[in-house]
Amino acid sequence: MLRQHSYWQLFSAVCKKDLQLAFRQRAEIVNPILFFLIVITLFPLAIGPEPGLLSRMAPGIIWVAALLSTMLGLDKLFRDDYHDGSLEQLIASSYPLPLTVLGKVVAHWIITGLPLVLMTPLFALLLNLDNQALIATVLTLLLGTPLLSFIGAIGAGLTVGLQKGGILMSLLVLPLYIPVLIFATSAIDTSTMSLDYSGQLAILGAMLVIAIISAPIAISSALKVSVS
Amino acid sequence: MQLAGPNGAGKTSLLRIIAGFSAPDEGQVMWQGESIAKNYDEFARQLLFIGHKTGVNSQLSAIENLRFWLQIQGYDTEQDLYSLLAKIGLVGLEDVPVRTLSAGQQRRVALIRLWLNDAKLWVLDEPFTALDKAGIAFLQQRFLAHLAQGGAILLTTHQDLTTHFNELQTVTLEYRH
Amino acid sequence: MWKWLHPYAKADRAYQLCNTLLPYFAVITVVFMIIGWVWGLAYAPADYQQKDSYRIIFIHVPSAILSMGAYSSMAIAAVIALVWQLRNAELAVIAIAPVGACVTAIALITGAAWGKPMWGAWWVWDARLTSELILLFLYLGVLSLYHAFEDKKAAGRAASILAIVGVINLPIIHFSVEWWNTLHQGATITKFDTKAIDSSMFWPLMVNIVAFAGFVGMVTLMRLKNEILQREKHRPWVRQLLNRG
Amino acid sequence: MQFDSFSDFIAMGGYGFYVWLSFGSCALILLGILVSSFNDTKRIMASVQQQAAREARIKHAQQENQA
Repeated sequence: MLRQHSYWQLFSAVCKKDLQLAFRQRAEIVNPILFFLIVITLFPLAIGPEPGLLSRMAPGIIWVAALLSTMLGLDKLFRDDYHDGSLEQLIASSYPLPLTVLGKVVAHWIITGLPLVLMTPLFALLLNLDNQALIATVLTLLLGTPLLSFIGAIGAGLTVGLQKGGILMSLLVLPLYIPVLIFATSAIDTSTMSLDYSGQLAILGAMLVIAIISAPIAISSALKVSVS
Repeated sequence: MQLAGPNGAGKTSLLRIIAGFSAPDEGQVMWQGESIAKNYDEFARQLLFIGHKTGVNSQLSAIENLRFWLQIQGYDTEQDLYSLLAKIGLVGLEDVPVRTLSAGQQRRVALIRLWLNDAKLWVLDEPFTALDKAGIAFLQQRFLAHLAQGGAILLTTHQDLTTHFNELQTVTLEYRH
Repeated sequence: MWKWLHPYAKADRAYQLCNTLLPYFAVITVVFMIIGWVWGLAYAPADYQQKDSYRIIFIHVPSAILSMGAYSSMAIAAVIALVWQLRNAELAVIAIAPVGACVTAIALITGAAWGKPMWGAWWVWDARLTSELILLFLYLGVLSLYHAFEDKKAAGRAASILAIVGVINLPIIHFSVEWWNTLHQGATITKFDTKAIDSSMFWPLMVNIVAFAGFVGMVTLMRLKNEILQREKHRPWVRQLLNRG
Repeated sequence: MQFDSFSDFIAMGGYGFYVWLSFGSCALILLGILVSSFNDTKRIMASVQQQAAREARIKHAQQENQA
């Protein structure tokens, strides 16, 4: 029984399994989007439908809603694998765990982050965003939502073994989301003033690169603690 | 080698320490003269662990579960899994979600890995749970074959194994306050 | 290398070390705290602009400095705990966290009490106050994560991981908040400009910083002792300690 | 001394409430964590003693059984 180690094979296997599971229970993909949509609907109802006010608040609304809807899926990210013992099998595989984790986080982003990016034009209509701001919103979500998945997965890894880990995870993760929130909303703000916002995007991109490199290590050590 | 002892004696905990999931309070686990913490990937390559939680996803089918496991272990996935599943008595159930199977059948899905690996050390926590007589006998045959190839098995069970295995060593843990 | 040292002797020795250091920290804390508070409250001259309300900085600035300092030391302990698997360092993480959280809370409360007469509002989204608030969240995160685990061994390691993740994020958070603040600049007085401070105020401030550092060190040592005792409860040396004391 | 009288000292040039609020809450928090740390020590010591007593009882009972 020959073993051939290919990192790509592992990555795609892990990623594919999670996607397969998500598509089998479509609620997992649909629910965060619905949640996002409902949160966005609540804001005009709460603060009034005045178009100027809405488009001024839109970046904040969209991003806060994005933070919250990513949290929804995070709770499930490692939970099933933890309960059925797959996590132990992944740790005891001869592949490096950070790579496995990378696969799972990418799958999580495809399930929760990517749909948000794709749905942004719709939200832009609801919140009276102009085209410039729409492009900026799409770009920040494109760079920012994977960042949310990576940071959030650290919290998910730390709390997966706990009985009521869900709320605790939000408490751990939300403060770490603040820089993403600040730079993303400011990029959108800047774009509405027709100014150059490439600086903010560059910072988001840099944070994403750091997260891709370092978060999987933190996540896998968190998972090892949870499994022990 | 069989680990015995009453409930709560720490059999499962010891197995998890040996498999490298938990760190021991004192001392270390050695494999081929080296601490497993030092080169865990190398150790993991020669280890097959099946615990209480079997690592079988209940939403996926038996075939999908096995394919995934083969992939994460780096084995060839183009093997004839169907005939293997038939051999262990899961014919016709290969592609239904595992959650629809009975407890014994689910355990069989997990235990098929015993036919699909080249690991030297098998660490099995209560492998006979939920299996019927035929299943147990079949599993014991596989154990004998593995031992004949020079492999080692470490398991916990409340079954009496002495009649089938003449090289059996039993370590009994005691419950202490 | 540290791993091979005998684990009991280690806990035992760490406990002894805490015991030896504790009196020094206690003396420094008491002496400096009394001098610092009396000096700051009664003898330091009033600020020409902020009058007597500026006296709050004699506790606000030290607590703000120590809140960051305690977090960094906690993260250093966490790195040591994870890299060298040193259990005592793990305990140190848990010993520092509550003290750090308290100091951060003091920085927030005093900041608000200073802000009310200066800005006319208890809370202003000023960069330092916002950073302190987020820091408090990070501390509380570490603490609640630790207490959520039943297995205290895993709890210590989980808290250490979170502390390290937090310390990597802390500069980014700090920078982003500062930057966000300049972006939404309201009309506020630049807060507590400690660089241009007169020496008649500088020295009492220094004394207070030392006093706070001493306090943080002292309570950390006390809590570390507790944690060691708690974890080593069943070891013979703890029994002997009890019989002796 | 910056203040002419004790009531001046308490008044803090009109900012008394804020100054004393800060120093008061600071002292309260510092004292609080100090006291709780002391209590923890006592609690742990008591539980160690309890455990020792428990073990002594078990030992005693065993000896009586044997006798």
